[in-house]
Amino acid sequence: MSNEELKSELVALHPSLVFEEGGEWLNMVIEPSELIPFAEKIRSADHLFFDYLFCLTCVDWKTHLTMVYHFSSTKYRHTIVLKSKLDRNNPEIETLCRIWKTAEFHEREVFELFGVKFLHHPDLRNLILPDVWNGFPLRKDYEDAVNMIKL
Amino acid sequence: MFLKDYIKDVFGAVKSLLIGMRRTGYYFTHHKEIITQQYPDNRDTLVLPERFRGEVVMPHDEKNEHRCTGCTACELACPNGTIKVITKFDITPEGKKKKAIDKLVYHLELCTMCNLCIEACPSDAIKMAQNFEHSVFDRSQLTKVLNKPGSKIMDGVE
Amino acid sequence: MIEELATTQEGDLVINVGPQHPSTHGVLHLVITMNGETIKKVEPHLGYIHRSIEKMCESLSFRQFIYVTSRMDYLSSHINNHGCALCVEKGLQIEVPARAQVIRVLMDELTRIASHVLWWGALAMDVGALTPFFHAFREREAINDIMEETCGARLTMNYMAPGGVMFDIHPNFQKRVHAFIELFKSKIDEYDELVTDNVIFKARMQGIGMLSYEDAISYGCSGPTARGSGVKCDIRKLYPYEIYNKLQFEEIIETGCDSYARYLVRMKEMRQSLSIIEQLIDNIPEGEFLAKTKAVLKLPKGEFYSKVETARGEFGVYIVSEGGTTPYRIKFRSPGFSNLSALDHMARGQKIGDLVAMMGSLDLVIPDIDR
Amino acid sequence: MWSLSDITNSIQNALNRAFNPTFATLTEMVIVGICVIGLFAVLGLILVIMERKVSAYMQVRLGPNRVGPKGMLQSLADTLKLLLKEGLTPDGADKFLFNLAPVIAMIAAMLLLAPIAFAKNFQIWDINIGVLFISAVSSISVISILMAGWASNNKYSLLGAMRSGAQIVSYELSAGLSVLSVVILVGSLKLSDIVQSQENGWWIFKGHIPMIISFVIFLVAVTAETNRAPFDLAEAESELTAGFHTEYSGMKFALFFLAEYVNVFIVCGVGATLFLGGWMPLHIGNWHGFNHVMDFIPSSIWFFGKTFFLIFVIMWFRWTFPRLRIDQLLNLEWKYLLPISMFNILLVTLMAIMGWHF
Repeated sequence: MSNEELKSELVALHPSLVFEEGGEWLNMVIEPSELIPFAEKIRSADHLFFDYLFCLTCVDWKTHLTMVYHFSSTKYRHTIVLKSKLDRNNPEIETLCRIWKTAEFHEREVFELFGVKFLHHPDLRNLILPDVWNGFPLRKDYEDAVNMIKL
Repeated sequence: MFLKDYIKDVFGAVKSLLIGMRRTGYYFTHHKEIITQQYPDNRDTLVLPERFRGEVVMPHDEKNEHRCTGCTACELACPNGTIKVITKFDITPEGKKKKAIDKLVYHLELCTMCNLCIEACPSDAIKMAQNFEHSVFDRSQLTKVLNKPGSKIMDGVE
Repeated sequence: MIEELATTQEGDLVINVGPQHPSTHGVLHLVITMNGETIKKVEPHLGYIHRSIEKMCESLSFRQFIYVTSRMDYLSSHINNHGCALCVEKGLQIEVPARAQVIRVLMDELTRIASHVLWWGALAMDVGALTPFFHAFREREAINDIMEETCGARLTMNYMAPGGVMFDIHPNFQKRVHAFIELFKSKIDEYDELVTDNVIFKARMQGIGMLSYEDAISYGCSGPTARGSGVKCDIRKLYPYEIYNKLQFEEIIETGCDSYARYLVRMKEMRQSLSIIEQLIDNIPEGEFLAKTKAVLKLPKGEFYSKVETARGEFGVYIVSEGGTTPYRIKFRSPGFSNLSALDHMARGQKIGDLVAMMGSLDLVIPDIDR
Repeated sequence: MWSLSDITNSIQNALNRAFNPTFATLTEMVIVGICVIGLFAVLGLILVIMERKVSAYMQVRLGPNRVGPKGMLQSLADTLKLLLKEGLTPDGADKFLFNLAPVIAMIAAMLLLAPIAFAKNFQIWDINIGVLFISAVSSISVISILMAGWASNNKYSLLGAMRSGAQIVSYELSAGLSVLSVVILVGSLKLSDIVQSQENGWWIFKGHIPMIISFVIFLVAVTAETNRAPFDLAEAESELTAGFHTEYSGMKFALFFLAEYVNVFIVCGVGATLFLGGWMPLHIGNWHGFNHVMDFIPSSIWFFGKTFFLIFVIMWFRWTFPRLRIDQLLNLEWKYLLPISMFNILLVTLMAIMGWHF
């Protein structure tokens, strides 16, 4: 399915999507609160069938955090990029682990490195960092006098 | 039927094991296949390919001259801050001030041998050497000054 | 069954496998809850060699960051570099010369064989056969020598440059690769004799570590791990980069879903890689090996994602650029991290000896997981 | 001709002339004890270097080649290192049992040397239940392993020990049954009788296919009993780091190590005695010239040659095969080896009754 067709299909599914220009794949922004219903729809809809969540990450834009999800379909081979803007001071979003199990580890990684709280995550603990760790290393304003080497 | 499968199982298993034993037995009896290199003993005959990246060196000619102009291109290219170029101003015979290197400090302990500094150098002043035996007892010995004391820039290199 | 196993009861044995353990191939730390010898839960604790490469790359230029990625999946370092170079080239819209493309693919496939050979030896060692490990290193050494001659290093090759490769191939390259092809063709049959057909090995691998088609997709598995479960996911076929769409090779799919299927996928992939090398080695086109690029690379504002097939699976590079000389945010989608997440699911209800074989069949490289 | 039995006889005569019989016997015992300990040390050294060289050649390496000529003194240097190392006892370990376990492993291995016929008329104790004695004493070694695993206060050790318990107890059965097939044919448990019965041909040749089957089963079962790969589940390096001796270091570890190798020597010696004729030279039917030449080779060389051949085969197994899983190991015993050896023993009995063997 080409990006244009995909776009019309997705708009039909969820009219309030905001599309972004640029990139080889379709980029769209969704409200955090609408993530789960939308994700369930694109996972289960037969003509979309986004069953493969191959990249889940977060970007710190200094004013807000953006969750970035890359979905593709093993059946139709189309790919979309879903983004969701979060409040930087209290980032919270629903977990996707119930739909894509791979999200469990990736969300734990994002949780400790960016401080995003994933609601209803089964096991939201630090995966990479020690259990007692202050700050979120991948945020832009993170400073660590001990572990960061400035050249 | 069950008995037949059972016996077939046993024989197939024994056969696969014997094939494996034949292979190891072959190597046990054929010592020519041994590929061990006796490293410290064969140091004299050890030849490393000329592209092997062991450490950064600055070649000097017999007049103790090098080609480095002190442009800091290598310092900028380095991902790890391995190279520090300390410059000074020489007075040329005509009485002009000219920028030249005082020291080119190379931190071998930080170097990842990525070759970017050599690619970046506009005057081919530095190159990779094939030495790979870098172990020292004191870390400070890994910080090297690449230009030899008293060395000058070669004529004609700008 | 799975639910029943998930609950910890009194009398369960909690064992720390790692960070120093002979079969975790690095510093992976697994906390295993067991009932006798049966595993109830596997909980990975990561980060022992987390260097935060993603953060490091934010302060490096687009030329420099490529070489840091060699240190992630050190067994397919060249393919990691390839992924990064592709992403930069995508952003700058650099056309890579045909010669460079062929050299890149050749090196990729050599790296893949080297990685799979090492995996084969390590897996055999995990299930208790020590001899294959040394035999594997013998062939790996031949590849390393080729790499050393052309790229200048054996493990972290740093041969890739945005727009091509750093230097041209060594004059001996073709000759030595031909010699290697001859050598490897005979040795790979020995591998089958020694390990693949061995009845004990089969008993250890077959029916162990089941990962169904649906689960493989849901856990985001890729590479041989997913292909062992029947998922078509070879990036070289599905999203061809460089000259892969012009080559004749098969995507290996096994439907056994067990450790043995994953094993077979990798064994067959080695033969496929060998055939790719055979197709290319005499057909390296003449021409430039490096496209002309600016001294300072500046990616335009935007987001770029490129993916390559490493020896372990899909390696993705996601660059967010603000138009400067350094990436604003960079994310490496490493195959090992997703593959590891399926370990708990696979291991439940199996024996501890199987866990080791399963980890071997996943081909985990710890720096790839920790980054 | 100069032989080991002549040396022992002359020593005995000299002692009996010099002292009264009681004191002579005591002195003999001391000498034998010292000899056994010496044999132990020498065997340990030889077998370790042999294993390292065998593994090296199979793995296309050179193996140890620094200490002594061709590295032959490597194991001596290793022993020295182990002697000088500190023997650590982990915190929380049962100190008494922890220190006792390696000693028991050694004692069990030493006791087994008693009934073995090393050469013609050269045997420490020709006990009339020799075969039974060997199978009884060899099961003691499992106690030391269980003790070591339990006392170490380490979960890996415990798992290894428990595996070893299950393994040795079950493999004892098929080892016993295959030994029994020889006993049925000979009609005696005494090792000297068993050797004597093979004067005109070894049992493996005389006994048709059933004896070959029981020989193979014996070899597999003793490999498992001595915890050697592919049955080294008690150690299982890649799973349990080092199994029951994870926490041992220094000389205590060396004792376990030594006991393992001496056990291998003993089971191979028993195998050589039962199936390959012990110290009996190779005789073929009516080839009198050939038989005569074979008789010139000293009996001790025959015995050690056969034993070391079997040891080599067991090492060959170790460096070729992957390890089995614990349930597969028990399956192999209960579903394959035991039924086959039971059926085999029926055949052997039939053969013995009908006198079909040569």
